[in-house]
Formats: sequence, C-alpha cells, structure tokens
Amino acid sequence: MNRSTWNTNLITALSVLILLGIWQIGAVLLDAGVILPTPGTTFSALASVVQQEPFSLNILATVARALQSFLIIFLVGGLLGILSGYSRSLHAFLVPLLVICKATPVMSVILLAFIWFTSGTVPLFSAFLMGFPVMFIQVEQGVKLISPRLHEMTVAYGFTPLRRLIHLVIPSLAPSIITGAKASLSMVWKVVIAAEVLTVPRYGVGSRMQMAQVNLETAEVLAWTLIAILLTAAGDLIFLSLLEVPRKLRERRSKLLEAIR
Amino acid sequence: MNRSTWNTNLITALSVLILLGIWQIGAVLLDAGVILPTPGTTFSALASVVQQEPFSLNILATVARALQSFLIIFLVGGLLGILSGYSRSLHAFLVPLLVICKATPVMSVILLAFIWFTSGTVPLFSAFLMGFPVMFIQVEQGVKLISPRLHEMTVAYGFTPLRRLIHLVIPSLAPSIITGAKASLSMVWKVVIAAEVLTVPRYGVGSRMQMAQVNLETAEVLAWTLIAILLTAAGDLIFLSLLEVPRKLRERRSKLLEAIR
Amino acid sequence: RAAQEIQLASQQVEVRMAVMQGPSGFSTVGMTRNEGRLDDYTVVDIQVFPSPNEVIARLANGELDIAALPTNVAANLYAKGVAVKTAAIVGEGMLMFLTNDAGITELTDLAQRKISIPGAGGTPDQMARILIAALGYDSETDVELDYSIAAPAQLTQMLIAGKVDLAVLPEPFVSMALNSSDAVIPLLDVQALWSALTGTGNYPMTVVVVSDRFVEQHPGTLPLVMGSLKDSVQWVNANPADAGNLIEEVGIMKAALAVPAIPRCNLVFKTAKEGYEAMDLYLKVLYGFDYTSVGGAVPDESFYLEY
Amino acid sequence: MILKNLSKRYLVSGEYLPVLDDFTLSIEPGTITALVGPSGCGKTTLLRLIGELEQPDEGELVKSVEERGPLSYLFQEPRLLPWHSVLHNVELVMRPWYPEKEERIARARDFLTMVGLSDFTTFKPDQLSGGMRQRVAIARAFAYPGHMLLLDEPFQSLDTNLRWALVNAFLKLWNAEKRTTIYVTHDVPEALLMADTVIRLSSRPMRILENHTIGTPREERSLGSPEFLALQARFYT
Amino acid sequence: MILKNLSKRYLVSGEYLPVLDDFTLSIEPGTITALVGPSGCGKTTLLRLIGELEQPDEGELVKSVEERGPLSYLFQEPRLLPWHSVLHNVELVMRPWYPEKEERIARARDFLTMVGLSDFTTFKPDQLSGGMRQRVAIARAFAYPGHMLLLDEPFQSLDTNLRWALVNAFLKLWNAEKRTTIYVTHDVPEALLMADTVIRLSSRPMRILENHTIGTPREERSLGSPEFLALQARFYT
Ligand SMILES: Nc1ncnc2c1ncn2[C@@H]1O[C@H](COP(=O)(O)OP(=O)(O)OP(=O)(O)O)[C@@H](O)[C@H]1O
Ligand SMILES: Nc1ncnc2c1ncn2[C@@H]1O[C@H](COP(=O)(O)OP(=O)(O)OP(=O)(O)O)[C@@H](O)[C@H]1O
Ligand SMILES: [Mg+2]
Ligand SMILES: [Mg+2]
Repeated sequence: MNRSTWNTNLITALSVLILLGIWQIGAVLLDAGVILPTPGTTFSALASVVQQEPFSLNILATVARALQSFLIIFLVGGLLGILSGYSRSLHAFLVPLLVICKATPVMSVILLAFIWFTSGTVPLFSAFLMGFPVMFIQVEQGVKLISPRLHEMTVAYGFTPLRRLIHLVIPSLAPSIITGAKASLSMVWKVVIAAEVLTVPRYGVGSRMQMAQVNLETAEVLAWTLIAILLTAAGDLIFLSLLEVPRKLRERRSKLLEAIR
Repeated sequence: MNRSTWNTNLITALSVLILLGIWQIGAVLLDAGVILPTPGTTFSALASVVQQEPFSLNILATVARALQSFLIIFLVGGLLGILSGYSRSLHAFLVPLLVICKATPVMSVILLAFIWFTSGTVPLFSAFLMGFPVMFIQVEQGVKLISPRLHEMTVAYGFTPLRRLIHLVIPSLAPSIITGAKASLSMVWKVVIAAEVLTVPRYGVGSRMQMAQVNLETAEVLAWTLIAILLTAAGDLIFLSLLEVPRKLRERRSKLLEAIR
Repeated sequence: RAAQEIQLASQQVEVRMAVMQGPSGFSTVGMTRNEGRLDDYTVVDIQVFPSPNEVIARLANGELDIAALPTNVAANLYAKGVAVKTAAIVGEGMLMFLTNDAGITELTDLAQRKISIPGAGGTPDQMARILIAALGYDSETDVELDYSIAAPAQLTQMLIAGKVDLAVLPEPFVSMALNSSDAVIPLLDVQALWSALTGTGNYPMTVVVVSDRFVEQHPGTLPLVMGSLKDSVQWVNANPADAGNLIEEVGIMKAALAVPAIPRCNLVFKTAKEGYEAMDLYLKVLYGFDYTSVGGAVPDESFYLEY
Repeated sequence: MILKNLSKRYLVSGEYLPVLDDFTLSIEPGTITALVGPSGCGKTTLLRLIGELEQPDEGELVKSVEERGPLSYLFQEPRLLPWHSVLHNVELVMRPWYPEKEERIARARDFLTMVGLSDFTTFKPDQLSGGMRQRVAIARAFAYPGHMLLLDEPFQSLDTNLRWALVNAFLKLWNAEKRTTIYVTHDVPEALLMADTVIRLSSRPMRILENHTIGTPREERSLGSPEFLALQARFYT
Repeated sequence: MILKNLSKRYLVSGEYLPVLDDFTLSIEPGTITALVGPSGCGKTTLLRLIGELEQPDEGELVKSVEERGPLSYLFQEPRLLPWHSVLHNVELVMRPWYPEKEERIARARDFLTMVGLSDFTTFKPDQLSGGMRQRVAIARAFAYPGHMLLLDEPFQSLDTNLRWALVNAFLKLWNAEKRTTIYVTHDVPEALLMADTVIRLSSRPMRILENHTIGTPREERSLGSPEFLALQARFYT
C-alpha cells in the first residue's frame, strides 16, 4: 500500500467518522429513538442481529437475488444495447419497451408478476425494470462513441464481425460497460431490498427490515441497513478487483507472446 | 421527415402494436379483469380518467416532482461528479456517501424523511437516492475519459480553469452527461410515481393510482400507467430535442464569427 | 370587533388528528361535517394517511396531537418512550378468513394450505397466527403463510380473480371481495373464534392515542374532541349512505364500496376506562405470543387516559 | 485498375464541397504509382474510394482480377488499437492468413524488426513516439498480404536514414511479389526513386496536371542525374 | 536557456526505459535551434521538459528572463478541439492577450490565411485533410504570442511548396520579434536553411552528436553552395 492509497483511505475513514458524528448529533437533537436511534444503540442492535439464527441465510438470500438481477441486467442490457447501437431498426423496435420499463411502476404490474413468477423472484423483476434501461442506454451510447477511424481500419483489414467485436467493440465499450455495470449495481441492492420489504420472502435482509419496522424496532432496521451498506461496499470492492482481471490477462498474454520467439 | 425517419417510426408503431396484441391476448387468456383488463377496457377508463376534474393538476404535480428531482440529480450529480473525477481526495471523501445512497432503502429512513419533508417531497427524496449515484458515477467516469492530449494542449496554452471547463471538460463530458441524464431520467419517473403510491400526496399520478387500486379499479390503474408512459415518452422527446440546442447554438456562433470580417 | 376577533383567534385551538386510510378513517368522517369545527374555539384538522409510518413519525415529532392507530402499535409507541396515551377504542376486530375454494369447508382443511396475509407483522398477521396456533396448527410447518402481496386491495384483487385461494382480510376488503365475486366465501370469522377462545367480546383493534403535550396544554379540549368522535361514530353507523359520500369526498375510497362495508366494520367508541379490560387482555395475549409486537412490555395503567 | 469519371463531394454545413469532379485515371496493374499534390487536394479521398471505404457519388472503379479482394491500407494516421501491444496489433490482422500462431508471430516480429522496433514489441501504442507509431502501422500494412497496397504518406515523420532504409525494404518486398501499389507522398525525390509512375495533382477539385512514367529502371536511378534533376524541378512547381 | 544534466526515464511494464541521461545543452536566447535525430530518440520528450509539461527525474532547466512565461507549443499531432470550428480553435487560445473580439478574430483570420485556410474557417477539424489540420495547429501556435516557440515537426505532411512558403512566413514573423525557438525536424535542408544552430542527436539514450552553429546569414544561404552540400552530407549519416 503506497503513500497515496494511505491518504485516500484516511480521507474515507474521516468521512465515515464525520457521518457517524452527524448521525450522533442528529439523534441527540431529535431525541426520539423510534425515529432515529443513536449509533451506539444501533451498533448494539447490530451485535444482536448478527447472532440471530438464520442470519447468514438472510444475507445469502439477498446477495443471491442481487447477484442474479445484476447478471440478468448486465447480460440482457449489454447485449441488446450493443445490437441496438448498431441497428437503427432494433433501436426503433425497442423504444416502446424501454419507455414501458422506464415508466411503469412495479405497483401497476406487481400482480402479474406474482402470477408469472414466484414471490421470491419479484425482487428480481423490480430490479430488472429499474436497472435494464440504465445498462441499455449506457451501452447503446457507448457504441456511438466507438472511434470511426479504428472501425474503418478493421473494415479495411477485413476483420470478421466476431474479431471486430472482441478486438474493437468490447474494448471500446469497456468504459461504458463498466459505468453501466457500476450504475446498475448501484441500484440493484436498494431495489432488491425494497422489494423484499414489500413482499417479505421467507429469507432476506428486506424481510427482516420489514419485521423490525412493524415492531418499531428502528435500531434493528438501521442495523440491517448497516449490513446492507457493508454488503454494497463489499460488492463494490469485489467489482473493482474484477476490473483488474482483463488487464492482468492482457499482461499475461503479452508475456506469453513474448515467450514465443 | 426523410425516408429513414419514416421507416424507424413505422417500426416503432409496429412494436407498439405487437405489445398491444400481447396485452390483448394475455388479458383474454388470463380472463381476470381485476388483474389484467383488456386494452379496450383500459382505453375507456383512460377516456373517463382524462375527464376527471383535477386531471391536469395530478399530472402537473407529478411532472413538477419528476422535473425537480431530475434537475437536482443532474446538477448535484454532475457537479460532484466532475469535481470528484479530478480530485482523488474528494472521491475518497464521497465514497461512503455514495455507498449509503446506493444501499439505503428509502424504507430505512422513511420515518426521518417524513419529519424532514412533507409527503409531497418524499418522492423527490427517493428519486434523489436512486438517481444521484447513477449521474455521479457517469460523470466521474467521463472525466477519466477526457483526452489527456487535449488536456495537455490547454495546459500548454495557459487556459484558465474556467476556460478549460467550458471548452474542454464540458464538451468532452457531453456524451457522459447525456447518458447520465438519460439514465437518471429513466428512473426518476418510476421512482417518483412509486413514492407517490406509497405516500399519497394530495395530487399526483401515483396518488390516483393508489386510490384506484384501493377501489379495485384495475383498468383505472392501468389507465394512469398509460398516462405515465405517455409522459415519459414526451419527456424523452423533449430531452432529445433539447440536445439539439448546443449544436444549433454552435452553428449560430460560427455564423456570427463568420460575419465579423 | 376587530380586537374581539383577534382575541378569538388567539384562543382558537387547532387539533391535528391523523387516521388511517381504512375503517379508522370511516369513524371520523362525521367530524368533518362542519368543516371540522367542533365549537367556536376548536377546529379539528383530520389527515388521512396511507400507512402508520407517517403517523408514527409525526406523532413522535409533535406534528400531530391525536391519532388512530392499531392497538399494539399504540402500546409499542408507549413502550418506546413516545409521550402518548390511549384515550379510546374506535374500532374492534373485523377480520375474516376468506376462500374461493369450495373444497374448503372445515377448519381441518387448512392443513398444508397457503394462506395469504396482507402485511407481515400487522394485526391480520398476528391474529391469524394466534388463531392458527389455537387451532392446533404449527404456523411454520402445518400451513404456509404468504406475505408477498402487502396491499390488502391487491390481495383482494387476487382473491377475486381466483389467483389466491385462501386469504385473511380486514374490512372493508372483506365486503368488497364478498360483493364482487360469488366464488368468494367466508371461511372463518376471526372475532367469533377470539370470543370463543377468551370468553370475552370482540378484541380492540384500533385505538385513539393523544400526545401528552396536548393533554397538558389543552386539558379542556380533549373531552370535547372525544365527545365529537363518539358522536361521529354513532352518526356513521346510523347513516352509512351519508357517511359514504363523505368518505369519498375525503378521499378514502369510493362510496359504493364503503357503504356496504360500514355495518361490518365494527366501528365503536369506548373510552379507555370502558375498554381497559379488553385492551389489557388483548395486549397480554399479543405479548405472550410475540413480546416485540407490543414493544417488549404490556403497558401499565398510566397508558390509559382518564378524562 | 481504371477510375472512370469519379465524382465525390462532401456536405459541409449545408454546402457541397466538390473534391473529385469527373476524375479519370488508369493504373497499370503491378506497378507503383505515386500521387503528389498540394495539401487538401483530395489524395486521401481518392485512396479511400479505391479502398472502397467510401462510395463515389458518380463514376466507376474497375479493378483487374488480381487487384480485387483484401488490400493493405496504410492510413494517414497510425490507427493502432490502443489496448493491444505493438506485436498484437501487427499479429492480429494476419489471423485469417496465418492460422498457425507461431508462424504469425514470427512474421509479425520480422516486420517489426524491419521497421526497427524489435525491442518495443510489448509496448502499448501510447508509450511510443510519433514516428514509432507510424512504423508499427507500416509493419502492419506490409505484413498483411493484401492484393493491393494503398499507402497514405507512409514514411512521414521518420528521419531520413530510416526513410531510405524503409523505402529499400519496401522495394525488396514489392519485388518479391509485384502488387499494385498506390502511394501518396509529399517527398518528390522519394517518389521519383520509388515509383513507376508519378502523378502530379492540382488543388481541389483535383485534376491530373502531369502523369509521368519513369522509364529508367529503379536500380539505375540517381537524383543527381540530369533526367532526375529536371524532373525534380518540374514537380516542385 | 540552459539544460543541466537532465535525466528522464519512463516506466514501461515494470522496467525503466531511459530516454534522457545526464543531458546538457545551452541555447542562446533569441535564436532558432533545430533538433535532428532518429525516430524515438527523445526529441519530443526534450520539448515536453522544456515546455514544463513534464518534470525531469534529475537535473535542472534554467530559462533566461525573457524566455519565462507562456509559450507557443506546436505538438507532434494537431491536437485541435474537435467540437470547435477552425477559426474558433485559433481564436480561443488568444483570449487573454486580445480581449477585443474583433481584433482577435481578425488576427486568427490573418494566420489562417497565412497557412492557406481562409476558405475553411467554419470547418470542424474532422472535416479537414491531415495536412490542413496540421496547418490549423501551425496557425494556432504562431498566432499565440508565447515567449518561446517549441515546434515538434511543424511542417510535416505538407507539400514542398507550402512547406517553403510557411518556412518563409515563419521567418518573417520571427524576424519581427526574435523569440527563442526550438524545433524538431527530420528535414535536414529545412533545418540548415532555417536554424541558427542545428543539433544532431544520437538514438536513445539521447546524446549530442554534433552542435553546429551556422555562421552564414539566412538570406545568403543556398543549399547548392559547397558549405551546405558538405553540411547536408554530414547530417545525413
Ligand atoms: N469527412 C469529411 N467531411 C467534409 N469534408 C471533408 C471530409 N473529408 C475530407 N474533406 C475535405 O475534402 C478535401 C480533400 O481532403 P483529403 O483528405 O482527400 O485531402 P488530401 O489530399 O489527402 O490532403 P493532405 O495532403 O493534407 O492529407 C479537403 O478540403 C477536406 O476539407
Ligand atoms: N508515455 C510514455 N510512456 C512510456 N514510454 C514513453 C512515453 N513517451 C515516450 N516514451 C518512450 O520514450 C522514447 C522517446 O520518445 P519521444 O517521443 O521523445 O521520441 P522522439 O524523438 O520524439 O521520436 P519521433 O521522432 O518518432 O517523434 C521512445 O522510446 C518512447 O517509447
Ligand atoms: Mg491526406
Ligand atoms: Mg516526437
């Protein structure tokens, strides 16, 4: 860990401390534990929540839902985005679907969702409605930013569509795909948990939040929220380290090429 | 309107027709008007909804909320995104805030939200929590894609920060800002309406949906959903035409420059 | 005269009252007949909220003086140190097990069925679990409780459409379901079963709580408000049709749906003193079943307000 | 190859900019043709039409049989894939021709050695100097076995020694397999020493001012000889 | 200006690539210095250090008083803002110096006319040919009144006539106000005719092979004279 990483970590820690301070002051000023318990109360609720029995099952259920939704959004949004970036017709065809995804509140179609899916998959459905347009718009726009000069080069050198996809389109789209993934990941957690709150599947962070909420155990609600925040932060870290993989692969590849003399 | 615009419009219309067809078939197969009325029933509900008295008030309230949230997200997300794209320290400082925005379901802080905001502004708050990370991530990433060569050119030619912002940063960020705006716009409608459904402010499309739902008027719920979809589509069109403005301005500017001989 | 008016205005008391978008809203519509004016000095401002959350937040924050809440939520608030006391019972139990499966007639048919309940942890859920246990089932293994449709209106839709075959619903949705579909039949009256089990009458489902600050600042106003509320409940029960119009006007639901439900909503008015025993028993049962649902303790006697 | 009455114009802010207007030229297959002309006259546009990257507005392009098919195009800018190493950039374009990885890489390495970049095979384009990037593009174009060679200012931004070394290397390659080559240059001596035919072009709309076929065999040419001094003088005006 | 023991190395996949190693050079203020050297030897890196776009790893750079402050940098690539018109690109950099819009635009127009682009002021960079883009960059660098001129292969990709016209235009500008000019070129004759001092550089790590100050006044120089023929022969090896 070099000097500047140290510094940024310090700043992040400082920022967390400041937020905790604001929370503490706010809680003291508000003086209403049902609405905003102090960080102290919340952390002791956290300690007892962690010891509740199916703790890891709740976490796993939520993580599985978030991951599944993310993968679906990533694949479907990415693929349709690339295709529709290249084909004006497909774009025109998808416009109404996209508008429906953007505008239809889950509430309007939730009963249909119940009929078509089991109740555990409704969070997936909500997350898809929310995240799909973001990923799609992102990748579609990314296609438009691909350098026309490099594209022309691949045409002149007779690249097959697959070779163009691998060596021009995907590397060019990488920033868009990454931002799209980051942005949809940023919603998936919240939407999945919110949908769990509404549909109360057997296991799930949101289900536990809902139960704590009806019993006015605000400290427990916030404890679960902290867990959700930690999960999200962990997810971000894993995502960031996954981003390093292609670079490492490319480096290894270049070493391998070097070896072939 | 040239030939190819005609074609894409035709495809879009076709796609709408196909979706209506699927809806009709689905409704007939399901044969349960309380859950999925036919398009016909829905359109006649739409006709009567449009004649209900404070119709435009409901629309205006929702549009105002969506617009406000969008503007707030756009400005705050855009500004912080640019700054944090340039400053590693600010980025490190904002990381915890961003994670909180990403992970905290509105439900966890809704009691606080009710205290701080009136029920009409809770939708704004939800939309902000949802849209801010998307816009922010977008613009922050965009800053990293600014051509280092052009940046160096502005350094060599002694651009002031303001001049660099106007002539390098903002034009370079334009694609990111546009996708960010599109993506956050894509959520704002839905989130605002969903929050209206939950908090039932006096006027709002979501409030009317909630009332229709309580009265088991599913056709009316879908009629309001159609209205939401139309609003979204109109919003998209307006957004797209706004995008033309800078180009036109630039053209006018270049004509003006031409005039100075 | 101007001076007189100013004096009047300064004496004017505005009572800020919250009800939920259901039977508790029905019971107060009578108070809005005279634009909420109870006498020359007192105006009551009734706000209808879709969920208890908003009421709780505003009550804790001092933005509300009086609120109608589920009994256990009131006890819970009291236990959590929110300065409120209960003043009256305004609604008694009105829950039903409904089914559209003609094959279910006996209680024993409930075994291994999926029962849909709107909202985990709410009164329908608590009562359903208490009674299921009382009937000798284990709610974990013998039946499947499904909470995935949280809004009672939506659950009603599913029941009417035949996509859900067994549900616990409160009024006015019970009436809506029964009136909209011939296939839906009442299976079990929760209230009757409660009476049989406890040997008492109906259980108190909705109470009115008053903030301590209001009682201190306007000690004389409370009896007036409560009197007016009692009046309102009687009027609504006696004039369902007129009340229905007001219900639609206030924006709770359509008159056509509310009117047939009013007689079955068990709208009552009992002061805290009159209802003490029923409430105490109810809360003790809840406590025994799941103590967190009443805030970890059965409230002491000072929870019950005398006026 | 015959270019028949080609016309090409660009639409720039509502007005048409004619670049080629009824342009006719015939090129002997298997020869090297140099195009010399003022900046902005339309040389690149002409190459793009020949490379079929763009379609003429009017006119026709008739290629002889051996000229059809894939061609090696050296663009006016290097156009390297920034995420791939130098070696990978060169190796990639040869995939359909050399399915054997070892062979392909050996060939790429040969051409990179030819342009003097054998020590830089693992570098990314952004880590190279301008001239080095240009040399990677040269290696790529030469390594690719196109049926024709279109070279747009191939030896620009290289020092004189390297330039001549590359001219000679190119001629050796070309002698081994005589593909039709059309190349744009601003360096008249280079054109005179390298090409079979030198074409001097006017400014836009482009016309042929002079179409000179050099009779002297390449090996016997010398810039100091009276013939070439006269030619240089003519081509400089 | 004195460059004292400059060292500069780049980190490429874990290894250091030394570009400058203990490089020392002193340049007379108010003269034109031409740098000639093989591709990839470090000329651009040297200009970047002088332009303070990069910091040396070791060593020091001492500028005389009149050389400090803003400088006109012509990059090896045009580096134009793609969203602005040609005129706007040139006019923009002069803002702090010419607050009067009319004056600024007139000056931008003058310089664009000098490089032969008076008809293309409304074009976007993408609508220009390679040589035209380079000319816009030349106009921008010359129009900007920097205290020093750093030119990285300024006249590349231009035809010979234009090249000499621009060399003469540049010398006229320079004669009016003698600013220290350092310029990189691969064209030895051009360097010999234009510069006061021509420096021949070795390949990486860069060393000075020859530092020749030309005594003959610019007006009297001729490439055909025995002095310059000898110089050319020396600089070509
Ligand atoms: N995409 C385009 N849009 C509009 N105009 C263009 C476009 N491409 C080229 N032009 C115009 O066409 C003309 C010829 O351009 P071209 O690139 O063919 O010139 P060139 O002969 O290659 O010049 P150079 O030697 O400077 O590279 C120029 O005036 C240019 O402005
Ligand atoms: N950003 C960088 N990262 C790594 N290596 C670099 C970088 N920039 C330049 N180099 C290396 O430094 C050396 C010198 O580069 P420089 O651009 O100074 O050469 P040059 O003399 O200008 O060459 P040319 O005439 O081809 O433009 C080259 O070997 C190049 O690979
Ligand atoms: Mg060209
Ligand atoms: Mg260089």
